Amino acid sequence: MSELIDKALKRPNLAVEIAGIKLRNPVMPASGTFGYGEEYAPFLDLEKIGAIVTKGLSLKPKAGNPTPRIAETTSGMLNAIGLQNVGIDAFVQHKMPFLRTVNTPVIANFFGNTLEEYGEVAKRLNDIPEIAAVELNISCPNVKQGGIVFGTDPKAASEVVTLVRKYLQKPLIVKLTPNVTDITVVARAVEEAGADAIACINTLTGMSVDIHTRKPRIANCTGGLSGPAIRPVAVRMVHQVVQTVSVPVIGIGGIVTPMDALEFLIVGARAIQVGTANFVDPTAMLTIIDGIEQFCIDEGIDDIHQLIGSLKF
Amino acid sequence: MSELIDKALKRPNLAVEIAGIKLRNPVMPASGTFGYGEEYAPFLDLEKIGAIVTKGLSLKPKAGNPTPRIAETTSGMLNAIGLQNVGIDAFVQHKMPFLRTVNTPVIANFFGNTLEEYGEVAKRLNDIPEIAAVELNISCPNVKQGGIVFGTDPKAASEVVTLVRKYLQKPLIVKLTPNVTDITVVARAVEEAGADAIACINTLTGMSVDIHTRKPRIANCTGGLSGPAIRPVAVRMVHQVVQTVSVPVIGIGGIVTPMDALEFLIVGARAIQVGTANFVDPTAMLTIIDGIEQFCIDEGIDDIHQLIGSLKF
Amino acid sequence: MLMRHSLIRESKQIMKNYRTKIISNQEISPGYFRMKVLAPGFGENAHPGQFVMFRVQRSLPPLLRRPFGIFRTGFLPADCDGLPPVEFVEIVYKVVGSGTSIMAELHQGDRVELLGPLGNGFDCTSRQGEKILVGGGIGLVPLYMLAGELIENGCSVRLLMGGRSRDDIFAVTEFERLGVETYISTDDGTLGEEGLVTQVLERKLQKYPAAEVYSCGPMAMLNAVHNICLEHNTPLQVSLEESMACGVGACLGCVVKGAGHTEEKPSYLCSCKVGPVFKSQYLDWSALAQNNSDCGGCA
Amino acid sequence: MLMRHSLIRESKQIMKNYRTKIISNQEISPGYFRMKVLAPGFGENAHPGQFVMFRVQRSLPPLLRRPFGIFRTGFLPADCDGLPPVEFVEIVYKVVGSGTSIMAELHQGDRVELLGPLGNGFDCTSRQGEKILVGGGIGLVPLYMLAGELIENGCSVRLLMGGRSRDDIFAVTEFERLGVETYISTDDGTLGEEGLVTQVLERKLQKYPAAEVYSCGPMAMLNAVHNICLEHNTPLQVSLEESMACGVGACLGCVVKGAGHTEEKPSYLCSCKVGPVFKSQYLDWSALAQNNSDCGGCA
Ligand SMILES: Cc1cc2nc3c(=O)[nH]c(=O)nc-3n(C[C@H](O)[C@H](O)[C@H](O)COP(=O)(O)OP(=O)(O)OC[C@H]3O[C@@H](n4cnc5c(N)ncnc54)[C@H](O)[C@@H]3O)c2cc1C
Ligand SMILES: Cc1cc2nc3c(=O)[nH]c(=O)nc-3n(C[C@H](O)[C@H](O)[C@H](O)COP(=O)(O)OP(=O)(O)OC[C@H]3O[C@@H](n4cnc5c(N)ncnc54)[C@H](O)[C@@H]3O)c2cc1C
Ligand SMILES: Cc1cc2nc3c(=O)[nH]c(=O)nc-3n(C[C@H](O)[C@H](O)[C@H](O)COP(=O)(O)O)c2cc1C
Ligand SMILES: Cc1cc2nc3c(=O)[nH]c(=O)nc-3n(C[C@H](O)[C@H](O)[C@H](O)COP(=O)(O)O)c2cc1C
Ligand code: FES
Ligand code: FES
Repeated sequence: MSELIDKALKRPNLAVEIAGIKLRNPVMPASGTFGYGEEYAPFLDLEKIGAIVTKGLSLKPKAGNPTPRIAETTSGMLNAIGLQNVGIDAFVQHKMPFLRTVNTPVIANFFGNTLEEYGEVAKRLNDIPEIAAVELNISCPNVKQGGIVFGTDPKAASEVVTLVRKYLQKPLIVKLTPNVTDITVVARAVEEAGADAIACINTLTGMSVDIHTRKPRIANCTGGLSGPAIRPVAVRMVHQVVQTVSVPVIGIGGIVTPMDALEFLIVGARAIQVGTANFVDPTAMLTIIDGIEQFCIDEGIDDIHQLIGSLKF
Repeated sequence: MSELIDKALKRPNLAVEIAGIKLRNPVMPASGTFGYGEEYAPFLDLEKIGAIVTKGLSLKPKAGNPTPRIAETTSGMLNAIGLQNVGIDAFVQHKMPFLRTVNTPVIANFFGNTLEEYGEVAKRLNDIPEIAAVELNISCPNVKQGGIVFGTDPKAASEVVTLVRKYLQKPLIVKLTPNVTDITVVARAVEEAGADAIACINTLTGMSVDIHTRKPRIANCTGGLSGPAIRPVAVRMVHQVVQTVSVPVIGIGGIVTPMDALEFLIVGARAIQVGTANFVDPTAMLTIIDGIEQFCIDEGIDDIHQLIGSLKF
Repeated sequence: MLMRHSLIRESKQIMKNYRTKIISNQEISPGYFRMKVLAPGFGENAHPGQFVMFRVQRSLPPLLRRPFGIFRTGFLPADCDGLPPVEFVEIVYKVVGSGTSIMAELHQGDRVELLGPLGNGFDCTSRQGEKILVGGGIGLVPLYMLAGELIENGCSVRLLMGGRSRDDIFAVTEFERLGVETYISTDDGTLGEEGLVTQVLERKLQKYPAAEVYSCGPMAMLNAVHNICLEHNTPLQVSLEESMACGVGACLGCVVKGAGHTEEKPSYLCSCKVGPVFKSQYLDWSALAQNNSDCGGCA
Repeated sequence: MLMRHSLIRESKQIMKNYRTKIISNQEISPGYFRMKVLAPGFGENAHPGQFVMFRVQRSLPPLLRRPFGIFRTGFLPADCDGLPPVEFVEIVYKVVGSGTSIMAELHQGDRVELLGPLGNGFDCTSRQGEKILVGGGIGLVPLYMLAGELIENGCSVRLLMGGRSRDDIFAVTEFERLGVETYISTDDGTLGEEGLVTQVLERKLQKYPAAEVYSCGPMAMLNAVHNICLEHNTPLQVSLEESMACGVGACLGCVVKGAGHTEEKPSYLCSCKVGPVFKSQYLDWSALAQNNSDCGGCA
């Protein structure tokens, strides 16, 4: 009897380590859906989540794409924000002061339009002590190579990771695009080039048309599809990548409920990111953390590592 | 005034031609979601739809995958039927007699496990006079080449189309898989190899996990994602392919309503296929046909070709 | 109700998509609901063991229709003299997931769609003898029409009702009114005998060695029933619950392995078309017992 | 209602996600609904021109929340002596698509969620003078609280209400009760003057050349209002309706081009955070007029 109470009172350990940084739990926001953290501070306690992931940063401020930039689709949304961000200087000056007051690891997501730019940003981020890790977004077109997306070509992906690695002492997470024939090839390439962890997936490229105006519903014509619609594709890719690499994997794509997050953990994601769901419910991450904890209690799991990768297949 | 009535009474022309076959309207079922036509005969008049597309046929009967084979996901479903079919002999003997009684073009979808098998089936189908066209499914693993999927490799795709073309006088539609980095490369390859039309898309590979049993929700582990969830990806790919090739394109993926079908027509699909929606509503195709007609009337369009490819971008 | 055939061909011609509305939807036991739906012409084509594909609402979710056994069909008096009586089909469902949760919230007058009657039901042409029906939880549903038919045919019918607790037992009165002898057992002893329904089956088969058995319920129960019947050399028909997408034989998502299935010579039977009712000797029981272990849906 | 600030900083601290329920939801004109939602503490933080992100239901669709202007806030008498009065926020919405269609079916007591008050509202600190409010269809919504505030501040307020037909005109009585002088015009002449609201604006500006203008409505109307104000050198504030995903400045989906925007030196302003109300001189009107031509949603 007292054993039962003991068990009920002992909370399961949800802490995980990704690329050398310790997270109090495996739940964090996906880049671009949580601003610079401050935007959501009125709605949830930022010290309850595992980490804060910033909007993608670039060397110079970036204005982003023409509007309309977003459109809802069935159980998903398209976005073509165009990586609008304040740039690294303004980030340090205007966004870091707030982030410093929060006792939660900050992961800076970043990108470049050329190989060199990737290197430059990496150098700059490496010098900011309060940044716990960086997340490298390679789903961007390489303007010098005629716009082919870095992340769709294993060679280009490897090159950019190698370069960034050169400038970076901090843990390096590389975020993959799902718009590829075989994600394991890219995953292996970036692991070999020095990634400490892999995050997947970014958005699937999609399009939607306003039948009355006969124009694409977003000005950029195509956009990135996110939300629950893409979850099965994301779970599949995370599963494939976990089977391929030995660095930890962060699962992303369509996570709204605790059950969704658990699917990713079970296939082997060591942590997960919540994107579009933040828009739907700003407290979604807290519900997910509580739900994971309750699931562990219900299933008699005292450490989340017993759950991670426990897929039976 | 009488002009208005005239206009209201004159029904718009919905007839289109695909690869030399004439369809009374651009709406047909997607392979594998409509059995061999007969299954849905109690629910809708098969002489109202543009064509009948059969379940994928192979040389020998194929038993398919272990169960469970299907699982619902958010606004979509996963399937791993494993291309179960009666085989070409039984098709001719048991399924053709019914199809012969229906005054609607029959399109036979088929596949092979090896290059040779593809050729064999093509030969056999070419000899069946009542088959108006064939649809070649290249989303199948090539068992001889270690299971890489024909349709993900432009060279393999080109090879199989070239071979099939050799044996086939009938119009040849080639159906592409969306699980590729750049669908335009494969589209160009199959057009050059002799495809008369291109159909896209087949299903996106996905996965879903039962968190209680910790097993994949379908026995095959991964399955094909279909339904409204994938529509934005499908519209994007159809748009890309239309911009790339000059043969007609058939749009497939997540079409449930007339509005969905219109998106595909506007980006340039000359016809569309309805898959998962047949399960949701066996009369979905009729609703779609009526809706397209009404849209034409409302927009003052008297021939559907004025709509096809009318995207403003 | 008199002219029924177990031939697939015939029932196929008259299945239909009913765009209709709910007559009533009531909770009859915690988590179990009974829903009457307006369906003119449905009854004369429905055969015991057949099912319907139910569309919860016009918007998503859920995307796919959900299969439910036909509990019974019948007529309500017309709302007004001079109008014909109101024909209905009734289903009984247990709330287990997203679809059934939404169903539980529906009200009289709400619009729904159902496709049916579908599938191949029980072979109940036999005109006499002892029949034992074994139902576990929601598996009782298709046994009601079956019991009615068998009794009409002159058979003597015993129904063994099993459940985890008393909440899983329903419609006892209705079955008894048909003239069925009912025996209740629950795992926790909250109603009837404590223990498994299969214990009762053992006893009954000893008493009525020439009986035929019909069963529907969770796979573990069906498997136990199959083993007992095998031992006693008793003919058995079972109704299976596979996941379904189309319900009409088009998607091939609902198959089960047939007897003699091997890797080399696989045999898959469409459970929406050849089934959902199968004579037990036509099924591959080792595969069934395994594959369906994750069906947590039914009592 | 007295202590309000147009500073973003301050309103940011007190926005909140309310998990709450509907007090009432009524059709007030064909296709237009008024919904009162329980929201304790909402009123004292809400500023004219701010909005809420409304979550229609817990299940999909729609996926994203929908933005709605705050029509007003207030108190209802408590249900029982001894209880505090019931604070509510009220929105007025037009049924245009999937989300608003579902909203129209909601009933008293249904659970909803709203995030707010959000954004930067009208600058209405001015303590005197002539104010002309121009509202088109659903664009009347944010003008009600604005009118109240301006009148409280001692201004004289004229409201020009425009719509396609009389169905698009609502809340006239409420505006008049505040002490607002109302002028109605409809395209088809079914209510008030026949013609565009901008004709009326022209006349009023001739009469009150020192007036300030505040406007909300379809982009074509706003654009015309902007041009007229430019000509008359009249200060103008407009409330814009961009598509939004988050409503809190996190997604950058809702931006509009700022004045002086060029391809080389682009300037995008977040309409959920810097806006939805902008002083007209800060906007790039040529871009606005173009980009929003496909917003068929509003009257
Ligand atoms: C021929 C047939 C007849 C049936 N008759 C009845 C009936 O009369 N009354 C009744 O309550 N139920 C019946 N079922 C089961 C019923 O279809 C499921 O309970 C229902 O589909 C669950 O829907 P959901 O959206 O609530 O659950 P979901 O959210 O889809 O799933 C919840 C749980 O139910 C399980 N489940 C889902 N679909 C099925 C299925 N088709 N069969 C078994 N388990 C499933 C899932 O594995 C999961 O554990 C029948 C099933 C079949 C195939
Ligand atoms: C700050 C702000 C305040 C608003 N205040 C009100 C209000 O007080 N009352 C009211 O009725 N509406 C208001 N709107 C518009 C309202 O948000 C949309 O009408 C609503 O989101 C449509 O949802 P839906 O699901 O019904 O339509 P959908 O199915 O999403 O779309 C249907 C049509 O509405 C258009 N639409 C969709 N979203 C928007 C949007 N954000 N703005 C304009 N058009 C849109 C689409 O382009 C389409 O033509 C406001 C919008 C904003 C940004
Ligand atoms: C509005 C929006 C902006 C995004 N911006 C970025 C970004 O700047 N950098 C990045 O790596 N991913 C970005 N993403 C992708 C998300 O981080 C995430 O990978 C994707 O949305 C899938 O997760 P979800 O389905 O939970 O939203 C963005 C997504 C959305 C919806
Ligand atoms: C159950 C099922 C079986 C399918 N079988 C085949 C097949 O045999 N051959 C084929 O080319 N595509 C097959 N498909 C793919 C569909 O034809 C279609 O390309 C896909 O489902 C996307 O369309 P939808 O979203 O409208 O369903 C199948 C799809 C489903 C859901
Ligand atoms: S459910 Fe589709 S074939 Fe049985
Ligand atoms: S709506 Fe997300 S930034 Fe404005």
